[in-house]
This record gives sequence, structure tokens and C-alpha cells, in this order.
Amino acid sequence: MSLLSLRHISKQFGALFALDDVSVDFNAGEVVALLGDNGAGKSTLIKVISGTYVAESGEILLAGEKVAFASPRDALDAGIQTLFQDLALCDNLDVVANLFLGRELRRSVLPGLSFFDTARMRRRASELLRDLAVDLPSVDCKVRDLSGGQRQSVAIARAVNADCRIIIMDEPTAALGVAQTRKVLGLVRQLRDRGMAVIYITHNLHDVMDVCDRCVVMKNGRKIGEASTAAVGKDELANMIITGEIKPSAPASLQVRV
Amino acid sequence: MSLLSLRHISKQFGALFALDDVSVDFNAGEVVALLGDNGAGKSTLIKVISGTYVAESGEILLAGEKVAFASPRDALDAGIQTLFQDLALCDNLDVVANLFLGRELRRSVLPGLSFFDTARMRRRASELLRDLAVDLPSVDCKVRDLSGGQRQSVAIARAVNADCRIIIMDEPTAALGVAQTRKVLGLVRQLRDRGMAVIYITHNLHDVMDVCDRCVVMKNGRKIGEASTAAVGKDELANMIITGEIKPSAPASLQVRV
Amino acid sequence: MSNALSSKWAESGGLSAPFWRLFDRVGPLLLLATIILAVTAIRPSFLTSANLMTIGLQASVNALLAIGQTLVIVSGGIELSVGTMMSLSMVVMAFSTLTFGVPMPLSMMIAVLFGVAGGAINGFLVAYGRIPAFIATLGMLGIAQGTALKLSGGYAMYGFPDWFDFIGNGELVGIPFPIWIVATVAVLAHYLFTQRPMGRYAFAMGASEESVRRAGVDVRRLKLRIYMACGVTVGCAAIVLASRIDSAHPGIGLGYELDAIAASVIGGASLMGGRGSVLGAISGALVMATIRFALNLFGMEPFLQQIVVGVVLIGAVYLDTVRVAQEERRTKVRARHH
Amino acid sequence: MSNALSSKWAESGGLSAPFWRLFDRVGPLLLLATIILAVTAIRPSFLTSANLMTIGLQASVNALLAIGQTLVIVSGGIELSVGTMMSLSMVVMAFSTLTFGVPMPLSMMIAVLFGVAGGAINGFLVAYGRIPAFIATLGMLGIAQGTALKLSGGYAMYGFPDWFDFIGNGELVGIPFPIWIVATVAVLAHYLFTQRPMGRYAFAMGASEESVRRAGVDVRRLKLRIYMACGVTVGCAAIVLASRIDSAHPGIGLGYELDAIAASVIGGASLMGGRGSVLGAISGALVMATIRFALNLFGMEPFLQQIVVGVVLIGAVYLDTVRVAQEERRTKVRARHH
Amino acid sequence: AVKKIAVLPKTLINDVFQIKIAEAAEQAAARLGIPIERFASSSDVAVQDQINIIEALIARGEFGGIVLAATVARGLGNVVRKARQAGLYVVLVDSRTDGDDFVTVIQTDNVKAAGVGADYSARLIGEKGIVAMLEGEPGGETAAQRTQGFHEGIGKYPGIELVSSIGGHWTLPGGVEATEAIIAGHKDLDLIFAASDMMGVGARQVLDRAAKKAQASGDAAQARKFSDVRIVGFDGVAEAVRQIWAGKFSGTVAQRPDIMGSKAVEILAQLMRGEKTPADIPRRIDSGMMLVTPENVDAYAKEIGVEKA
Ligand SMILES: Nc1ncnc2c1ncn2[C@@H]1O[C@H](COP(=O)(O)OP(=O)(O)OP(=O)(O)O)[C@@H](O)[C@H]1O
Ligand SMILES: Nc1ncnc2c1ncn2[C@@H]1O[C@H](COP(=O)(O)OP(=O)(O)OP(=O)(O)O)[C@@H](O)[C@H]1O
Ligand SMILES: [Mg+2]
Ligand SMILES: [Mg+2]
Repeated sequence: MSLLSLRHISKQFGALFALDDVSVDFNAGEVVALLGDNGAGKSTLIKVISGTYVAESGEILLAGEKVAFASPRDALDAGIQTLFQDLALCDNLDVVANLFLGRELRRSVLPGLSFFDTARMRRRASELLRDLAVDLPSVDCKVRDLSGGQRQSVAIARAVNADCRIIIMDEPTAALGVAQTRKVLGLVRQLRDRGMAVIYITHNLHDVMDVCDRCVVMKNGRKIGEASTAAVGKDELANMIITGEIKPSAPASLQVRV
Repeated sequence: MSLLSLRHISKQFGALFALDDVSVDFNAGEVVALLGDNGAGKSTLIKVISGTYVAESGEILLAGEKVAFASPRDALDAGIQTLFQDLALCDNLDVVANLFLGRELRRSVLPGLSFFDTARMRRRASELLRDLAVDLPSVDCKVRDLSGGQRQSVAIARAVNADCRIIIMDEPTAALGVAQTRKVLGLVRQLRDRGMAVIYITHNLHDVMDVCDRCVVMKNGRKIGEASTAAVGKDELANMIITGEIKPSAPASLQVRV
Repeated sequence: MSNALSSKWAESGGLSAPFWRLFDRVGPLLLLATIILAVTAIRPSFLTSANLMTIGLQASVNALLAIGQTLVIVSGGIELSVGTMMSLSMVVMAFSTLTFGVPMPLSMMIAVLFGVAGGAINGFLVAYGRIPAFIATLGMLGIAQGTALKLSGGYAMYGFPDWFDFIGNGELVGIPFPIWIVATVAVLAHYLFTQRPMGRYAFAMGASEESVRRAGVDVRRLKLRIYMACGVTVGCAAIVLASRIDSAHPGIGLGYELDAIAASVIGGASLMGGRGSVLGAISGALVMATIRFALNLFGMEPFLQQIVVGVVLIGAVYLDTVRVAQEERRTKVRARHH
Repeated sequence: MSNALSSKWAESGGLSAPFWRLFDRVGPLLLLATIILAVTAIRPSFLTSANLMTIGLQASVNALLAIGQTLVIVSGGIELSVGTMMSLSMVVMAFSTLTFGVPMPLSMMIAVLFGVAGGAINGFLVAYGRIPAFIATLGMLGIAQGTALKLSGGYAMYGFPDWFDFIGNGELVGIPFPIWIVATVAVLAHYLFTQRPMGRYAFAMGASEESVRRAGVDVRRLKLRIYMACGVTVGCAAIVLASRIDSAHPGIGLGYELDAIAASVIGGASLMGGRGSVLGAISGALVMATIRFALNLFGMEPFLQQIVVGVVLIGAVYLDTVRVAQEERRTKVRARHH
Repeated sequence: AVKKIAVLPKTLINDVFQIKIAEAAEQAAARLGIPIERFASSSDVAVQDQINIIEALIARGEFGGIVLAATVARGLGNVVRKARQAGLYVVLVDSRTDGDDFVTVIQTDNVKAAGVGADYSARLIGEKGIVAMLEGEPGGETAAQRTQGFHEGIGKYPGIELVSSIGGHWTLPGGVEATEAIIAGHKDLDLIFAASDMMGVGARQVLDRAAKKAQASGDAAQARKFSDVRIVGFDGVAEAVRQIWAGKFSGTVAQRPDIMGSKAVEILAQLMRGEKTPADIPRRIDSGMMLVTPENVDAYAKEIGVEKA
């Protein structure tokens, strides 16, 4: 049984079907690449999984149980952690506050009187960012003062700094440097090895070949194919993403959508 | 003589030297890659060139003449067009309005009475976006309703939809799909062939090898090296970006900064 | 394939978008219609053309101010001095014609110029002095009020020529003249909002000032001009009000600023900037005037009136929010409120 | 190498950041000091501890309201009903003790509860009704005003017990008691702003509500609680004011809302949300009280006073803007104004 | 059906005087069996509110008369004419406005009344000393008239120095804040003239507290000085009567809002019943200004229905 199953999910924005009857399964200990052209519906799909959007139809099964996510809180409580492509950080807070937003560490001074445990949070933040090879002026600086890649790293650190069993990453390495990208790919492998289900959205097929076990390809809101990474080549994938069609010569491993 | 020369540019944010004595030249008909780790100062450098920031010291020479850019307007007037990494679009306007922001087309009905020439702008917008292989619900939809890659494509279309002699692109393909990335790389080549100077920031070394003639590598606000792309390998570049050092075995073509 | 799809979508979107856009614009008018119908249901005799004209007349000054206010709000600012600047413009107009004998048409122009000058000061402070709009215009509120009172000694001034009465109280083809003025200003303002770069940049600035600056727009000059444009409506409002009450009052404007902002917001403007429309502003002013007129018509006692105005205001905007949310579910029109 | 650098930078940044942060917080206090010095330069006899105490006393009600207002503004909202809700709380307190004989301490608690209830309604409308804060609280302004007037018939109510006088007029170790109240509320509020998740989320929400929601925070409940917390300060202000004037007035609160917002903004809050502080709010209230007290002390005529208050307000905030801009050039502290 | 009367005071917020006009009118109407409705504008300078309300009254067509306290001396003429043309009688109270379509105006002259207050104040302190004035909210004409009247009146006494004349918003808290500032600069004050009774009440509170504080700090002379400051109010509302009884006010200039309200309704009743025509009513009726002092306060209290606690 899959850890997370989506069944016939549809989501409309006005006249536009952003998701059109999408069914897909995610398993523990597996990295699944979610691929597709710009506007294919990848972000919309993961927003449905993370409780940010509510789908118009379809259902979500978590370890076989039907669940309904009315808000991001519900998804977080169910152990689904998400790194969003947009709107992940608060510009006016510092790096530490952003990293721990929604799950601040506190220390109790007297019964009923407790403070933020800033020292512990700063320490942990430095560790996390060091693991990602990020070079920040200071963990005390406001997020609005960071470079594009630094912001992205903070968002990644935020997502991995939590207990969860499913982690979703929407184009995590898009703004990252060479070293940082390597670290994130390594991290993804670690997460998988710890038995988590990882959903990884990217446009970088090298990265897909590198860390993903399975690929799901979307186009115009539909799932158009699914394959084990080991069985397909980069060019095959690229072709499928672009044309939306499976080449006559495609191997059997590249399944047409059910 | 170079089309654009930066001489000893420095820019501080508080205690942090975001740019530290950077000198670099850009020539017409050449694509220069600006490389470097996250937070290396790439975006800050191009913000100085585009008039968004004013450097504390150093000078900018345009075709040998000293210029001062107090605002983005000045840089635009000097023929420098920029695609920024952030804050490039207005969420509440539609795609067409964003594409033409600051240089709207108008049609005159009576002397003194003129309207936006929406039809012409829409047509041009559709063309531009088609050239970039972008798939939008409609050119009339608000930018806030677009996917990450669609937004990015609109920003690219905005930058290339202008007469200019120098074009700066800050990570243009970071959010783009496979097909869109190819189109943008093709476009960059076209621009170069038309004799424009292109400054291209990216973390993707494949792309660098593909379209860039020369690479400038930055670290911690300093320029640490410069090389013709033909003379270096991808791994060499990656190594330099990460360690900030030139390998003993580096070929002579990889110049240590002057 | 991709391109074929793109153009197919573009077309279907292209056809429906203008329709929904119109709907979006018409929204506040629907709200107004709802309120008028509700009042009519309670008291059928309400719905006479005479009453509607009276409401239009009563809304006119606020509508003028709300149009200017909306432009400022759209750009992400706020203008608290519209009311007292209106007082000052009135007093200056009265002074110039009564004390210095300047011909009335010229004095009217002076009133408008004063409105614009006040706007220019506000705009200058906000744009070049980088003072928050709230503080700059709050300061100007006091300055204008004090100056108007000082000039007039706190007393009303009167003695305008007889024909001046027509502007505020006359009728043209059966419609009160102030309504014609509002209509004219509205058409011009709508042109400014939707067809002039200045209007478009105002919207853009409301969403992201830095993006507009990077597009090569001189945002400081833009702000200056926005507040000056708002000043034009202040000057016009001063003339209409002075004519309607056939005199100039130094203290009369205080309080109009909140009404103007409220009309703007009822009409769909967001104080965060980037949203608003001329039609919305006028509808908002009419909604407020209708509620107040209806309660006076019902003869509701004043203390209760305040309560009911508050409840109806909230209720009306709530209904509108629900309507927009429902539309949104079916269409591409996005949430209008923060 | 990269990590070494990172930690080096982190350290130097880590050392200086708290210092500049403190400076950022102290900014509004510097503004206050400047104004006090300027007044002293004009009239040296001004600088007596008695006068400073009087200013503190006169600022106390506005300071309390400004603290609550700041929390709302920080979160991206606005609260226009603080003034009239204060009137209503006063009247309800007077009613409960004078008409129904409820013991005074209990009546005082009822006043605070009423403030909180008003805040809860506002918060509910804004959070769950998705009504723009400006409209919801403007509606509540009218509702509270009307209710207070209706309850009291428009008349002032007298007859509080003698000891009640102490709250607004007593002294503790030479310092007026209301100042102690403000100080206590300020300490609690500062703790809320800086050490409670609620305060932090309020700031975060001011920058990006959606980010906060995605972080798993129930933003609607958060908003509700923010307006309720603001209501606490409204209730406290009602008690202090009632004691200070030894009576309850139904119409007294109107106008306090603008003063409270102004104090907030002078103290560095941004109406766009995401910026503001307790110390700033208090400093802002003190700045306003100082200007007004000084002008009254100089015996300046009311018309001129309005002008001068406006000019000084703008000038003071302008100076502060310039100072911040200069600091910014040298340090990491960012522009505070939009 | 019998036509209604509308009473339209300047405002009902922070203005006990205007409330009293409305209440007196309502009592008179109840006595005469005429239905009456109360209206109000949002502030005492909100001219347009009054115009709007009158236009609504005309539209309703069920009114026979209006009791109007005009917010402005000129500007309501047009709408009053409209009302007259629609068959409504308008009786002005407290303040007049332009035009000649109203039946009559029942008022006292604010400038003159403030002048009487000035003369009385001068007498109280032996025509020499230091005085201050608390002015009303700037913007309304009543505030300007009372200020003008007192300034002109007190200016006639060379021995008296008007050291401060500042605003107190008509209200008690406003009076408190203004007085705190005044005594911070002028500890040797002899008298405060308040343009409204409520500001005077606030002034007295401040002086009493200041006296107590001076006493506590051992400065008995200063304490006595503060206690001895005379206060003269304006309006003659119930609170002022109590203050005079308590020895805290030296007097108040009463303007009889009760007479304004009841007289106006009586006149309207006669007109609406056709017992009289507008020609039978004098164009101006003096409602009687009265200087209330400790000597005549008991009689005045009885007249306006205030009882000793
Ligand atoms: N809030 C919204 N309102 C209306 N349309 C939307 C909204 N969000 C997304 N869309 C549309 O839905 C489609 C899918 O968007 P989505 O963000 O899921 O794409 P994506 O696959 O993540 O693309 P990218 O690779 O560019 O990030 C796009 O055409 C987009 O324009
Ligand atoms: N406005 C600012 N205020 C303070 N510090 C800033 C500001 N902008 C950038 N910085 C700092 O300057 C350094 C350089 O930033 P910059 O954006 O130029 O990096 P970059 O090379 O573009 O990185 P990336 O590849 O991540 O986009 C970073 O350490 C960043 O934190
Ligand atoms: Mg996406
Ligand atoms: Mg960058």
C-alpha cells in the first residue's frame, strides 16, 4: 500500500483545468520526480497535497485512509512537509525566525512565563545552513536582505527542519549554486534512506537522473506518463515533457497514464 | 574599447562588502557568463549596472565615456535592459500590461486624446511568448495567477521586447521547463549575433558551455577569475566557483583577477 | 502542439476575460442596487426619481473626493487632508472673490489650484521627503484646517454672485447639476485610470513600487502627480459644496476624509494598494448616501442611526465579499479583499 | 573555506546586529528627546519634572490605545473603533456600577471585557467574514458610538467611588498612577510582541499572510486574537480616562482612533504591516502629547496650534526619516518607511 | 393624520446643550400630543448633514414643522426655502441662518452673552488680575462667537491680563488637558472662563488636584492660590448648577436650551393647527440669556428642573 495516494484529483481556476483527473501514488523510501512543462500543474498538485488548495473533486489517501486537508495545518499534522515555490518566507523576519516559523523553540523561565529559546534556535539554524553549504552574512539578518539563492536555502532548511514522513520540494535547487545543489541532492538521498517519501519537482533532468527513483510527467493538468528512472533516458524524458507524447520507440517501462 | 567597463566597483551593505573592487569589461557581440556561489554578489553587480543601486566607489564606462546611473531610468536610456531576479513584475496587472510597463503603445484618436493600443500590445505579447514556447491560459490573465515558470517567461519577454545594446539576464532559465530553456538559449545567441552585449547570470554550467563566450567568476563580492569558455572545462569552473581557488593544474587561459 | 494549445486557451480566456472584468467593475453597482432594492422593499414609496436625484445630489461631494482618494489609495498611499483642504479651498475662493473682488470664475479656478497645490505639498512630502503618507497628510489636515480658520476667523463667508448658486443647486435636463459635474470628472478620471500611463503606473505601484521603478518610471514624480490629481477633485468638491450651501465654511471639511476613504473601500479599493476603480468610488459614495438618506427617511432616531449605519455598512460589504468569493469559485476573478 | 567564511561573517554580524536592533527600537525615543530639547530651547522653564509628568499623564490614554493599535497595524490591519469602543466601555462600566450597583472592581473588569468583546467582533468580521479591516472597524465605530449614546442618553455619568479617583489621578513614588499602568501594559505587550508566537506571527502576517498560513498557523484565529488583545488596551484606556475625568462620557472617544494610529506610525509602524513596536507606540503618543502640551503652554491660539502641530508632526517624522536613512547607509538597518 | 415635527439640533455628541434642546422639544410635543422625531448631524460643523436630513424630511411628506439649530449662519437658506415650499414650517433655535423662509429664530446672541460673561468675570476679580479662557472646538461658529465676545469684553479692562486662550474641544477631558497646560505656565491665575460648562468642570478638577498636591508638598500658599481660582462657565446645564451649589463655579452664562426647544414646538403647533400664521410670529424671539450666580442659582435650578442631591 502506498503511503500517499491521489485519486482522480481535479482543480479548476475559472475556465482552466489546472488539474484534470490526476491519480498518482507515492511510497515511503522513494523519491518521485514530478516533471512537466511550465504551467503543467505541478505546483497546483502539490498545493492540493499540502492543504493550500482544496481540490474540487478526487480524494487523498494517506496510508490507505481517506483524508481531507482543509488547511496547511492539516497536512503538516499528517506529516507532510512542503517547500513551496513561492510565498514560503516572511521578508521582515530574520533567518532564524523564518526557519522556525510555526514551530518556535521556547524555554520556560517560570511556570507560565516562557521565552523564545533564541540561542538554541540560532545554533540549530547555523547547523542546518552549514549542512546546505550556505554562506550567509548572519543568521540574524532579515530575509529581505538575502540573495535569491540564500533565500531558497533558508526555505529548504525550513522544510527539512521538521519531523515528517512525506516531504515535498518544489524546484528546490532552481536558484542554488553548484555546491548547494550538490548538498541538496545529497540531502534528498538521505531523506529517502531514512524512509521518507520525497516528491521532487524540477526542470533539471540531470538532477532527476541523479536522485529520483521514479518520474511522473504532467502536461496541461493531466498526468501523461510514469516511469522508473532507471528505465528511461534523459532525452526520452525531455521529449515526453515537450511533446506530451510517447515516442513510438518508447520502452514498455514508460507507461501511458491509466 | 569595451562597450561597458566597470572599474573598481565597491558596494557595502552595512558591514558586508557585497561588491569589493570589481573590474570587468563587456563587449558587443559577446555573451559573458557571470558565475559564482550564492551570495557571491552577482545580482548586486548587475543592479549597479542597471541603476538600481548606486555603488559607493568605482566607475562605469559606457563606450569609453564615464556615466553615472542614479536610477533605472538612466540605465535604460543608455540602452541597458535588465531582467531582474526579483521584483520584476506587478502581480495585479495582466500579462500584456506587465510586458509593456514603462513603454506602453498608444494610439491617438484625436489630437490630445489617445488610448492604450491594447490590440497591438496583445498581438505583440502573444508573438513574444510564442517565441519563448510559453503556454499561458491567456495574455489577459493577471500575473499573480501564473505558474513560476510562466512568470519568469513574461519577465524574459519583457526584457527582450526593447531596443537596447546591452542586455542583462539574472538567472533567466532558473524556473523554466526544458523547451523554454532551449528557446531562451537560442534567443541569447540571436541577441549576440545581432551585436548586443549579453550578461548572463546562471548556476547551470551546461548552459554556460552552451552559449557563453567568456566566464567571469565571483566570490564573496570579489572577481576571482575570468576565462574564455572555450578554454575551460565544466569541472574546472565548478571547482573554481566552489573553492574560490584556481587548481594548480589550471590552464593559462583561466586568469587570476587583476 | 504546445503553441496550438496556447492559442486555443488564449482565445477562450480572451473571450471570457473582458466579460468577467466588466462584472468585476460592475460589482459595487450591484451592491448599490441591492441596497436600493432592500430599502424599497421596506418602504415602497422610496423608489421615486426625485429621491434618487436627491441621493445623487447628497453623494456628489463625497463622490468627487472619493474619486481622487481612490487614485491615491490604488497607488498604495492615503490622503487624510482631502476634507480640510476642501475647507481651505472654499475659504480661499470666498476670500479672493469677496475680499479682493476677483471675478467668480477666476476664483473658482483659484480654488482648484489651491486643491492642486495642497496635493502637490502632500505629494512632495511623500515622494521626495519619504514621509509616510498617513503622517504627511495628517499633518496637512491640521495645517489646512488651521489656515482656513485663521483666514476666516472661524466664521462662515458669504456673498457669492447669484449665478454661482446654479452649480450646486441647479438642474440640467432634470438632473441636478452636481451630478453632471461628478459624471464629467468620473469620465476623465476613468480615462486617467485606464488609459493614461499615470493611472496604470499607479496600479502597478500599488502592487510593487520597486518593479515600477525598475521599469524606468520616475516613481517620485509619479507620486507627486497622483496627489496633485487628487487635489483637482478636492478643488471641484470645494466649489460644489460652497455653491450648495451658498457660503464658505472653514470647519466644514473635517470628517470628509474618512467618508471618502470608506467610499473608496466599499467600491473595492484595497488600502494595501493595487485595487480600486472610479465606478467603485462613485458606487461607494452612493451606497453611503443611500443608507443615510433611507434612515432619515425612516425617521430612525439619531443614536440608533449610527448603529444601523455601522451594521448596514458591514453587512453590505460582507454580502459583496461573499458574492465575489462565489464568482471567484466559478471564474478567474480573484479575491478582492485582504 | 565556505563554512569558515560563513561563521566568520555570522559572528561579526551577530555581534553588531543586536546593537543596531536596539538602536532601531530606540529611534522613536530619540525623536521624542529631540522635540523635548527643542521646546526647552524655546522656553527653558519647560523642562521640569512636573511638566514631564503631566505630559506622561496626558499621553497615557493615547499610549494605551496606541499599543493595541500597533499590534493590529503590525499584522496588516487597522482598528478605527478603539475610540468609540473606549466610550462604550466607559459607559458600560458606569452603568454597571451606578445603575446596577455592581462593585467597582467588578465593573472595571466588565469594562475590559467589553473592550475585548468589541475586539472579538472586529476580529471575527475581519478574519472569518473576510471584511476589509477598514470597513469592519469603521462600522464598529458607528455601532459603539450609537450604543454608548443610546445607553446614556447622551449625558455624562457621575458618581464613581472616591478611591476610583486614584487610578487616573493618584501618584506612586511621585509618578502619576496612569504612567504605571501604561508601563505595566507596555511590558506585557512587549513580551507579547517579542516573545510570544502570537506577536511574532503578527509581524510575519504583516509581511506575508499566505506564508504564515502555509507554516501551519491558523491565521484566522490569529487575527481574532490580535483584535481581542487590542480590545484589552481599549478597556484599560477606558478605565484610566473615566477615572481621570471622574465620569463617563458617551461621546468622548471619537477622534482617539486617529491619534492612536498617528502615534503608532510616528513610532515606526507601517500601515502596510510588518513593522512597529511597543516602545515606538509609546514614544509616538509622548511626541504628540509633548507638542500639544508645549503649544498650550505657550498659549498659542487654537487656529495657529493646528497649523503648528501639523508642521511639527511632519518635520519630526521627516527628521526621523533622514536619520534612519543615514544610519541605513552605514549599517544594516533598513528603510522603515514606505 | 396629524403631521409630525422634526427636531434637528446641531449635534448630539459631546454637547449637553444641544441634547437639552431636543429633550425640551420632545417634552413639549408630548404635552401637546404631536408626534416628534429627533435627528442629528455628526458634528456641530456638519452643515451638509443638516441639508441632507432636511431633504429627506421633505421627501417623506409627513412633517409639518422643523425645529432647527442651524450649524451655520449662512448656507441653509436654500434648503429652508425648499422646506417652506413643501409646506413645512421651520423655526430656528440657538443659531440663525440666511434667507427669510423660516418662521422665527429663538436665540441669544453668543457674542453678547460672552461679553456679559466677561464683565461678570472682571467684576469677580476686582477688574484686575490674570485670566485664561478655554475655547470651544475650532471650526464651529459658536466657538468663534464666544471667543470673540469674551476677548472683546475682557479687553476693556486694562487691569486684566488674558494670559492664555486655548482650545478644550467643548469637552471635560479637553478642559482637563488644556487646564493642566495653563497652570503649568501660570501658577498665579485668578480666573478661568470656559466656553462650555463641561470644560469648566474639567478645569475645576485640575485646580482641585493641583491644590491638593501643593498642600501635600507643603506649599500652602500655592494651594490656596489654586483653590481660589474662579471659574465661570457657559451654557447653564445641570452640571453647572451643581458646581455652583458646591462652590466650585462662580457662575455660568445660561442660554436656556429648554426654552428654545419648548417654545419652538409651541409655535409650530400653533402654525400647524392653523391657529396662527407666520405673520403673527415675531421674526426674532429672545430666549433670554441669564447670568447664573450663587445668588440666583436656586431659582434657576427650579426653572430647569434640577434638584439638589
Ligand atoms: N491561483 C491561480 N489562479 C488562476 N490560475 C492559476 C492559479 N495558479 C495556477 N494557475 C494556472 O494553473 C496552471 C498550472 O500552474 P502551476 O503553478 O501548477 O504550474 P507548474 O507546473 O508548477 O509550472 P512551473 O513549472 O512553471 O512552476 C497554469 O496555467 C497557471 O496559470
Ligand atoms: N539589500 C541588501 N541588504 C543587505 N544585504 C544584501 C542586500 N542585497 C544583498 N545583500 C547581501 O549581499 C550579498 C550578495 O548578494 P547578491 O544578491 O548579489 O548575491 P548573488 O550572487 O546574486 O547570489 P544568488 O546566486 O543567490 O542570487 C549576499 O550576502 C546578500 O546577503
Ligand atoms: Mg510550479
Ligand atoms: Mg542573485
